[in-house]
Amino acid sequence: MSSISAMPAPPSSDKRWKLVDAAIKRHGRAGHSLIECLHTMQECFGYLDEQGLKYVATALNLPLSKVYGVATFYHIFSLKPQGEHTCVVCMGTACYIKGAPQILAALEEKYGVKPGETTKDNKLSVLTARCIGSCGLAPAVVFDGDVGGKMVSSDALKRVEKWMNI
Amino acid sequence: MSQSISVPVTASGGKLARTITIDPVTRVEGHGRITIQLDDKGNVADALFHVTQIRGFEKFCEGRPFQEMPSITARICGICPVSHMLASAKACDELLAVRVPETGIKLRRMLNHAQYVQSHALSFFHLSSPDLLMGMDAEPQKRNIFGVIEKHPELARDGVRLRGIGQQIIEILAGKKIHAAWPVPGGVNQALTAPGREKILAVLPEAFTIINRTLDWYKSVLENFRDEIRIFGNFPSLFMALVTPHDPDEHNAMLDHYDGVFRFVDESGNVVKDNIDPRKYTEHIGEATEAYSYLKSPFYLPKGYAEGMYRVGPLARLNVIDRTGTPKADREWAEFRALRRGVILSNFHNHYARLIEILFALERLEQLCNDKGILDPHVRAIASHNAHEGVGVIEAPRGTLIHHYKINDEGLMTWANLIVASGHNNLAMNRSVLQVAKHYVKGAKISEGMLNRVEAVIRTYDPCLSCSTHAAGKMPLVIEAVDPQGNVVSMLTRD
Amino acid sequence: MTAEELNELIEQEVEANKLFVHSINVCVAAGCLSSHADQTLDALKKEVKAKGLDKEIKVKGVGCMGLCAAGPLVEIRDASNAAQVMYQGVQGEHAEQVVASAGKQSVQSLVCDTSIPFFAKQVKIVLENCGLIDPERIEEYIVAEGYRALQKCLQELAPTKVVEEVTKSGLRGRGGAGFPTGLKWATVAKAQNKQKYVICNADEGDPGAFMDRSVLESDPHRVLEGMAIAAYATGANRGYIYCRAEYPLAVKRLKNAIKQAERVGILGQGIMGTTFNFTVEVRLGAGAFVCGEETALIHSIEGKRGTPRPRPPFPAQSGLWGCPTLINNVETFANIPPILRKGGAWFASIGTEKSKGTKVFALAGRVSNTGLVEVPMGMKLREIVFSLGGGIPDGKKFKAVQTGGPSGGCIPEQFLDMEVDYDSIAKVGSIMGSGGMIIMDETSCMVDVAKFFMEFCKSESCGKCVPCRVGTSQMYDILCKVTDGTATPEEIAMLEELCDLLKSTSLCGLGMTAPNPVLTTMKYFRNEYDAHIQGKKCPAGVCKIKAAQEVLV
Amino acid sequence: MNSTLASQIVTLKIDGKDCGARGDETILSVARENGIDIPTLCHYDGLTDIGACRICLVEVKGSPKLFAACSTLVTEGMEVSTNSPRLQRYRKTILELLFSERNHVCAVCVSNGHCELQAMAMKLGLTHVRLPYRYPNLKVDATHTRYVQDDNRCILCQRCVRVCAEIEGAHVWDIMGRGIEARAITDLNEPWGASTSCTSCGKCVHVCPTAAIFEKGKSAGEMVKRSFVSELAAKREVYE
Amino acid sequence: MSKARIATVWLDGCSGCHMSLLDMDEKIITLASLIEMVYSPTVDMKQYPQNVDVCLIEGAASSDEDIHKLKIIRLNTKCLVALGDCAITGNVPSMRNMYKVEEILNRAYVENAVLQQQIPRIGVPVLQTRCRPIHEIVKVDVFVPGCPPPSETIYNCVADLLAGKTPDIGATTRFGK
Repeated sequence: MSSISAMPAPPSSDKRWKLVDAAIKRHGRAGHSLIECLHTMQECFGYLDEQGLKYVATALNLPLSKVYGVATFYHIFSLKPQGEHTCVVCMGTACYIKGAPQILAALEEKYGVKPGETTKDNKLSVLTARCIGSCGLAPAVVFDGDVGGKMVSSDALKRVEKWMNI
Repeated sequence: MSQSISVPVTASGGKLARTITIDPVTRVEGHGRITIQLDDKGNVADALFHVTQIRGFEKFCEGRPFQEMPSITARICGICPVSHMLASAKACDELLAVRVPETGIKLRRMLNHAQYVQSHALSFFHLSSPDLLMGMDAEPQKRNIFGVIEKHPELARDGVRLRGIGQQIIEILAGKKIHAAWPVPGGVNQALTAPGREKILAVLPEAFTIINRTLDWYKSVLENFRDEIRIFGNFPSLFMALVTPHDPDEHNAMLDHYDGVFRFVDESGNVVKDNIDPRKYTEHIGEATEAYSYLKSPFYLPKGYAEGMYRVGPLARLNVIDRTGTPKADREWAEFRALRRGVILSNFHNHYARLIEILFALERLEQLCNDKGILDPHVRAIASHNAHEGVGVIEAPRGTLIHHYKINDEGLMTWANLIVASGHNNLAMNRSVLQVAKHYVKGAKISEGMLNRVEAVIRTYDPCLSCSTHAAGKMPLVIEAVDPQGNVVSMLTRD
Repeated sequence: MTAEELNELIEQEVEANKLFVHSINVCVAAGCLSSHADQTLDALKKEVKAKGLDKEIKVKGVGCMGLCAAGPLVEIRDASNAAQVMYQGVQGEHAEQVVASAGKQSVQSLVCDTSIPFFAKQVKIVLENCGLIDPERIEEYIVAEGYRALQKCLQELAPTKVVEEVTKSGLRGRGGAGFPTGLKWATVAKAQNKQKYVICNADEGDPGAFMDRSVLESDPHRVLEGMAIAAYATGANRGYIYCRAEYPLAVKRLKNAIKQAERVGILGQGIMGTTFNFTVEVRLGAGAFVCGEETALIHSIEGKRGTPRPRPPFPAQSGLWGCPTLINNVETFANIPPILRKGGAWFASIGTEKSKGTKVFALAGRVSNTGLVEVPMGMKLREIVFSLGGGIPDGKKFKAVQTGGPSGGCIPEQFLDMEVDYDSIAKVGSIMGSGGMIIMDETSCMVDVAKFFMEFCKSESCGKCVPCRVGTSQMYDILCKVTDGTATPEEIAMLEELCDLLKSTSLCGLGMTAPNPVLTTMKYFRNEYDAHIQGKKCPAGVCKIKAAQEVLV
Repeated sequence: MNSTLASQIVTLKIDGKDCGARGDETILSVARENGIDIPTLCHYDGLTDIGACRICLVEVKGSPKLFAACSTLVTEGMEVSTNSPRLQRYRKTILELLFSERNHVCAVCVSNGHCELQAMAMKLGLTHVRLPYRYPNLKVDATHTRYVQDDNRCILCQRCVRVCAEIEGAHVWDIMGRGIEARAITDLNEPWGASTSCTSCGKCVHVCPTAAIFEKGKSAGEMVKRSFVSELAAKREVYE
Repeated sequence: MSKARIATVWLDGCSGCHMSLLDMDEKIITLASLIEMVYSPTVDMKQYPQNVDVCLIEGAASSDEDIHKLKIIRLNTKCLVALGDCAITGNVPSMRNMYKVEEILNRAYVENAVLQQQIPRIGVPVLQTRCRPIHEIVKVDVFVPGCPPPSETIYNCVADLLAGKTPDIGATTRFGK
């Protein structure tokens, strides 16, 4: 890392790049801050797009393939945009044995989306989580960041239905 | 132990129908079955030849680099892998759009001739000679090459040896007897060495001796098969084969197993269409699908389906040419063509034609071995792909073989179509099966020999079902009952 | 910050609290927040203000009180910090009643009985402050004897003495494997490098475990103190907390705690007037279970793919950027301050011969009381499940306890009277793990459970080594065939062979322990496997068995 | 740390044979110096060892764990066993897993006869794979003008990644995804031909043990790998 | 001495293994005195007989019929030999497994036909979704890899089996040989 090239220009004039920039500079453009920078980018944009990955790679002076390798290794990073609303079904052990699979099945039946997919109208993305640590409230579902505990399929469908009708 | 003959079954219409199943059709290269459909009086109403396996080459080669195609398509058939390799390599040559070095072409030709020797020997000695030697009514347990070894050890030894010589030459040239990856896009990947040439020259005399002996013997027993000659696929049809490019007025189209132009002749020997560029095969040949077989039915487009039935293979090749082009084979060919005015119609004569073609191949091999440039190290043109589409056509032992490829900008396969010898013959085979069945299968009494004749007629085409099933293949015989509406009401397969 | 300043801060805090007659503590850890405890807290604050009681009643958010399933939990305490009553399921609408009951008659309909074994049988060391202090204020931690242990170390104990004390305590790593903590510290302390690191593993990856989350959300300073002591003892000056990104609240409180500690001079340069320097940074995980493995975690902090590397060398010799690195998990660090405060001998007096101290367990699944409990090592499994946990609800029958997450196993009824400690659990084929306990009843199919964990391991495998990458995939496929009734006895034999292969040849712990759920269920619930394979049915009615005609001939 | 190890001389036993070595040598290198062959797949002389394939696992007396010979340093008094029936069994099963993972059709492969995976199967006596093949649908990338990448034949040994990052210094290759979904990629998983970082040096081609990376234009059996990379690594020096 | 009862079977393969078997040339004549070929594409028996001593199987299992056949063969055979890569690994025929059966049939019979575009369904076996090695269907006793296995290897294998020995395949052939 002897000669670092000049800081590249952000991919666009979108103000959110300033936040990404700040994260990059906060760590002195050190390569090891890659994951932190990707977190910031995902927080800002909701996902990691190719342009952004290239930008981060150049700013941190990292090989493109390494950046891509890291971005795809960690399941929290998404390389495609999510729907307007996200419904994350916790698939931790406690939730699993208390009925999380049935909730997923109900969502799939009603909206035709499997975990990781987004409805055609781009309104709803259904995701799963490995365990959100709310085992005491199993099964848990996170609706746009809001955790709902002791869910049954009908509750979950009701919550989602509200989004879909807008 | 023989074919299972079903008890009468009640057809949907309340009529009695009977089915005879021959499954599998043995001693042909591949998987197939025959359904003979009887009416309520026990007469043959129809007969169908099913090819029962599909393998999907046309689809699964998609996405592969085209340079792998010769080796992939070689796995269509272990009997004539050389034909597929060469047809494939020729299609690939077109994708490279370069001129293949002369010696490369000559070496490919040698490989092809060697394969004719082994493949025709296999067909004649290993698969057909049991019928010829023991008769169609011999007990089935003995009616095979092992029976021949026991009863006619000399002939069996000749057959084994002749096929062995063919394989040996392939090995000398290509390094391996079966599936050698020697032909490549642009030529072959290794020149012939002087010791290699000597080895080939050393085995040729014995091969000539065997083929001459066999021809003499065969001609001497030909009379014994008068019935079979009359019945076995003896009907008018078109014939097609590659011939050397020629002036139509000069009558000098010669036998060419590796390259050339298509010629169609009719049952009287009249040239229907001449000097067709094989690259434009789709303008002349169409393919139809039948619901009962995994083998498609190509037909001569101008005549429509199924009037455009044509035959390919040894008989067709000897029917369409004006001469073979080698002295010994020309003599035999003249004698052969004298059997009938016009062209030879009986498919039984494929056996005969095969022997003549072995002789031709041996002569060509000898000529090429003695060719001055044959040891030239420049045997391959190196290039990347320069065209998006290529057609490679060759005469495989069983008939014309067409490989047609399309690739993308990166050189990956996007599409393929393959028409194999047995495909061209499909309509004729079905016609022949019906002809034989009508003649031999009558009433309630069905003898083993009769059924064997049904199989034997297929055997005259020597259909390589491995090849035909490149699309998917197998060869059991089945007999099924079909009602007048065409619904199968009962089918018996035997396992 | 010097010792005097620390004392001054305590006095100020005590002074400020003097006027309060009661405090109403609202749990604002993740569990209760999911039940909208934030709204409850707001409502209570408004109510107190509206009633003009804001000089008498202090309403504050606190950490986890344990019984997450009954949240939001609210506790009323008096001026001496003695508990008056605990309420459960408190919503905003209850604010008036709750506030009115301070020091008076309790609201019977909301009372949560704290005399039940779930509360009564706990021994709290790690969780001692949880539910009592406001995790967002360093002052409260300090008043609760926080940072006293660090102060003691810096002023009274040489680093070697600190290591000795930890060794004496018999503390073993709470992350799963149970490696003696003192030994690990000693190895790092011995290393000659100038640069060393301390890492807190807060990548609580086991599904079904949430005690680390609770500690981080309820008492983050305790972890920082433990890390600082470790850094002092081993000669490190930089620390990283590697925390799951799935725990945003924990991350927020940790970052806040670090800022506060830096502000008052407990972290940074020249800590407490000594030459000891220590800074801590939070690094986020990003959804990779394998990063719980030490070398993978290190790669992740270095900004790389979280793949493990062969050990030796161990991180204690060559870790973060090639430097000696001490890695302990959250609960391990949380045990350090009390050990140094009260002495290793005190800690060693709790628990069993080889497993000292207490252990926090996350009870979940088919059990009446779900939540966190801290009990002495060696408590009988039956007592945890049936006494603290309150047994199986809905009159169902107990079937198994799953411990140790994907690396652990299923412990059947016959071992219910086993004492829960590292070695006993290992003896029956499972592991202590980080402390998740999922209780299963007859409605769970054990083959399905094994499949669940194998799916987990398959998707969490980093893909570097062949046995784990392909083996977990193949094992998962076989388990799928078992659950749809199409597996053959030969395939079961192959499954067993793969279990052995993965245990012996995998590159890291993930692969080595991935077979455990399969092995324990095959050992203890073979009849369920047989029922699927031979009987073509799932006894628990969970699996969809393929009809005969669907099965390939 | 390594300089101190390098100056230590240790003695150890490998398969009963007394061996002397420097302290910074691996079990694999000492074994090979002493004519003892330990099979390897991901190891490549001159590249950093990663212990990924697990083919070179050996037993060390006194430890229940197995150690990757390529990445474990020798220690004084170590007693190593390299070819016990148990190790042979594991190696074969690992090979079976590899064969089952992707689509290896040896007969028509450009590396047929020159493939390390194929040779390893023969060497270890693997005549069939007991596990079902997975048949993933994988891509062939032929966009590069000179080379082709075929995921069907990749065993994820990461030699390409290492040679490109460590020797060529371009780091065009890396691994994306994880677990059974892991794939070797160039740049941002873009077509290789579009790579801005690739120098087309061909080192990745020649270290690839199978034909997951090969020279364009080769037909079946024609891809013969050259072994210049190890020498390249050994010859590296600072000029002046 | 009674002759050993030998069978050879051809499933989804190219017949190259059978050709390699024939490539033992004159040795086949020697072998003929020791064996009785009771079932083979080269003999006329239509029904798989009972009490077969050794059966060499070429090709992968691709259709319902192949699978049915294999089961019958296993029931009536003492020693079952998987001959060649197709039987052992699926080899080239298994390249179709990357595609759906429908896609394959469509390409051949609809896209690449000009007339009566249809998928054959009458009297033809149904393709399995996957073409599989035969040991996934039945227990196999001896594996002889190669594409095709060298005729020497096949001969030695058969000779060993006839002599009651376990054939040692290892060094003479390999996948793709």
